[in-house]
Amino acid sequence: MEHIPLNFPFLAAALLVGISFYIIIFKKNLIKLIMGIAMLASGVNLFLVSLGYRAGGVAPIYTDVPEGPMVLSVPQALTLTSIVINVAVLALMLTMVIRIYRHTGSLDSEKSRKMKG
Amino acid sequence: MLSKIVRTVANQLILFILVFGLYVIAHGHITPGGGFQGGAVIVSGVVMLLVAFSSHELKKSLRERTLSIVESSGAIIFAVLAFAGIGTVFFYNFLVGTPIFGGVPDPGPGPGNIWTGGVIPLMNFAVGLKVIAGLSAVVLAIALFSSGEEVEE
Amino acid sequence: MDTLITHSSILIIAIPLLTAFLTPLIGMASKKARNTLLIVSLAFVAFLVFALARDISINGIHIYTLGAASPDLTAPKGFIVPVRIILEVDGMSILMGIIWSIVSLAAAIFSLSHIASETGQNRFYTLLLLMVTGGFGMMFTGDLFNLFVFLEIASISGAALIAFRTKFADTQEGGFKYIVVSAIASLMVLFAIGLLYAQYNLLNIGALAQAIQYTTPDKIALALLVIAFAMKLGAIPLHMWVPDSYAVAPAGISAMLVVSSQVSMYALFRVCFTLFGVTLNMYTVGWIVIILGMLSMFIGVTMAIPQTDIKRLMSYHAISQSGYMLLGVGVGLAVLGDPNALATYGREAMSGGIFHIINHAMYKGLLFLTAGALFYRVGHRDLNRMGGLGHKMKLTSIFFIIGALSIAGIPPFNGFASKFMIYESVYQFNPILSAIAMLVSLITLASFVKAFQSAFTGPPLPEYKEVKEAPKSMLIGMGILAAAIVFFSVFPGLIVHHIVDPATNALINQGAYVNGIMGGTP
Amino acid sequence: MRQVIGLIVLLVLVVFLVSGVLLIHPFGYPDASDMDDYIIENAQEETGSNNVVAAVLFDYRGLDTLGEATILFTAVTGVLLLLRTLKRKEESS
Repeated sequence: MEHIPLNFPFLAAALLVGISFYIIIFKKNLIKLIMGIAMLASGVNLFLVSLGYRAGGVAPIYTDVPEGPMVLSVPQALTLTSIVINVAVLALMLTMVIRIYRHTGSLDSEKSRKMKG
Repeated sequence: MLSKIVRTVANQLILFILVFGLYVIAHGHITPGGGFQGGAVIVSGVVMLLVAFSSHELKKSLRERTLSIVESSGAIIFAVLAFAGIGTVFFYNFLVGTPIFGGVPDPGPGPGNIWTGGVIPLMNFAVGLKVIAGLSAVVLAIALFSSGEEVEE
Repeated sequence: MDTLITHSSILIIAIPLLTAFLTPLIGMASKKARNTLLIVSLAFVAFLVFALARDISINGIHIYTLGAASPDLTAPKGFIVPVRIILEVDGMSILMGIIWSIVSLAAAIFSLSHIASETGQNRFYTLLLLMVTGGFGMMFTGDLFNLFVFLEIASISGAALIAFRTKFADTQEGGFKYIVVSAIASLMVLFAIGLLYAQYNLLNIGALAQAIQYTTPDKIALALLVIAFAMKLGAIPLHMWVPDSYAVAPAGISAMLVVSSQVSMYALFRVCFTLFGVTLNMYTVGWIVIILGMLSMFIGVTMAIPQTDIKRLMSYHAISQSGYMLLGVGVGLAVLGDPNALATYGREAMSGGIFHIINHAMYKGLLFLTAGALFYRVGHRDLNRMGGLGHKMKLTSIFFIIGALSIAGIPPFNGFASKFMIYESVYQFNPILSAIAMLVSLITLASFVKAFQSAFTGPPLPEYKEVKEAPKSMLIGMGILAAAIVFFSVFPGLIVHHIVDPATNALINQGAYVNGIMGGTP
Repeated sequence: MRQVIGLIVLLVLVVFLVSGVLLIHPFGYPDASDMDDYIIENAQEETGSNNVVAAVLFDYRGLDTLGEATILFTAVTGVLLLLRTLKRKEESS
């Protein structure tokens, strides 16, 4: 436990994930639910990308790079992949919400017919 | 449709956005960036046009059918480039050492050379094509749908 | 032929993918060419899967390193851990592959006439092929992050397909629920991958299994993975989305969604057995899986009884049946650390559970397809308003009987073979569990007798005078699955010996999986 | 009732996540980095790309990127499928 002060970025990511779980569990509005999922994605991405940081590191690109250790490159690639995936998921979710709104005239998950959870 | 000032400025700006986006795509293997990022830059230009002009105006020059075809072609080029390595192994970087993008930079920090990277710059282009067409199609379809028009088959 | 086998694992993933990219282009030119391409590519993939299965039964685990100088070069020369993505296909993966290839082929043929009158067919088939790709990718990959990517492909395309009939509100809700659940589950998987990556700097399942230390973050990662995959497979406390999504999807897609949930179950087993495996005492995890299974089995079937919507009824039965698989494999997991118990009944229970995965995919797929045929001819899914359809739709009712008898576990059908293996072996572990499983089976039978009676028997109703037998391609689709059921019923021993037992061994024998990756290096 | 269950689930999850992230390596000092060190050292020679992230994306983990592009394709196809018109065009045959 001696390294807690250094772990603030990880802690921030975990709390962001926690807040978004709060939104997902307790909010009834479908748009807010989607915002919760977007925040969850951001939290996970923040966690992933901060895993690869090395103190004093430079970007892993050899073109005119300054001296210093390079940060890990795989987490950056994973985060990039995950960001694009989440854009795709959000686009599809918003489309479905537009359709639901056209059908029921409501964005409330309690009011529309069977929506729960 | 917004005022004439906005439309004129948007008309001029789109050129610069296009050039910057293409630069980011083309230099993906030597500087930060790549197909996804450059594609997103260009799509932000498309969104600007969508705001400045109405979606109906934009539909005259960007048709969903065309965008669909371009997107499929981008995806096919990417997959075929991956397939082309199957002489050894799927996704094998078969262009390294050949005259086409085949240069290998000197190890360690250096100025960077555009003719390096094997299939990586080509894949960046394919992905860029795909992202531009795909995201534009999504944005355009949602804008058209909310103004009461549905996507044709 | 040898080259084809060497590259078969990636071809099985890449051919549906490339066909999916081509489908919108070809579909604009000609519908007939598009349909031919769809069927031909799926049939070719099925052929490759069987060829690969034969190769695996002879030569053992199949390894394919993407982008390396040769397919079996798992780690770069002079280096100890794998750097690239590796596909690793063992007995368990190929079992799922066989199921997925049969069901997807049947569903695609069925859909040809099922959606013939709707718009947006090009995009429908594109998404169907992408879903096939996602499923195969999840089964064959040996890399955790790659598993996440393919999980997302399968779930996004599945969600869009559920919402295919946009003129009904409930389809949109079903699709939305499915995508929300998938998004949350896959982000939890990603967080767990991050925790594992942070400690070991590895993403390959085999290499991770060797390196794992069983620290507290590892346990948390295991918990997150189990919750996420339980959510995706629809085990009971997290099942709310299952009936809403399965019931509203086009019938062919419902059949594929069943298997897609089972692929999540495969991922759960892969994580529990291969990734964590013998490194920790699996007794607790095993009991958690057993309890999830018992709850799913019992609550699923009780909620199925009052349903009047034929596809909702079947969806609840799907939850209930997945309980049997969790029970069988959970017992195996609980006794994994005890070689004696494993030999006497644990292995048998696992084989029963795994055999049930095959059987359930076939009969539940068939039942969903018959429900789709009824919907196609009748226009609604309400059992109370149906009746006397057996006179008009003779073949469909025969297919329904085959599926219903099989799901209820009536001898000599294949459902009986696998359920009997589960009863017998679980009885030695804990008699009460076995008794509950038998009771659930009886209730299932009662429920399906009721459904059959209200849909097919009775005098022909006047409003269904125009109803005809289902179109030919739908009959072929159902026929493929019915033939598979009959085949499995006639030769259960053959299937257990050649397909199920290797899968059980693959799950138990963690060392073989690890050796496949790390074997070449000291 | 639902609120209480939700709160318990939330608390359990948050405790899991926070304790998980506090027990891994300190920020900026990764425990193990064999795979990444190998990639950083050899990416230039093996792929010819100065950008190591691009080398990881398109060479070492190419299948992930193909999957990612596929997901984008899937989502675009899905959006266009859901927003399609239900009226048929006159068949021109």
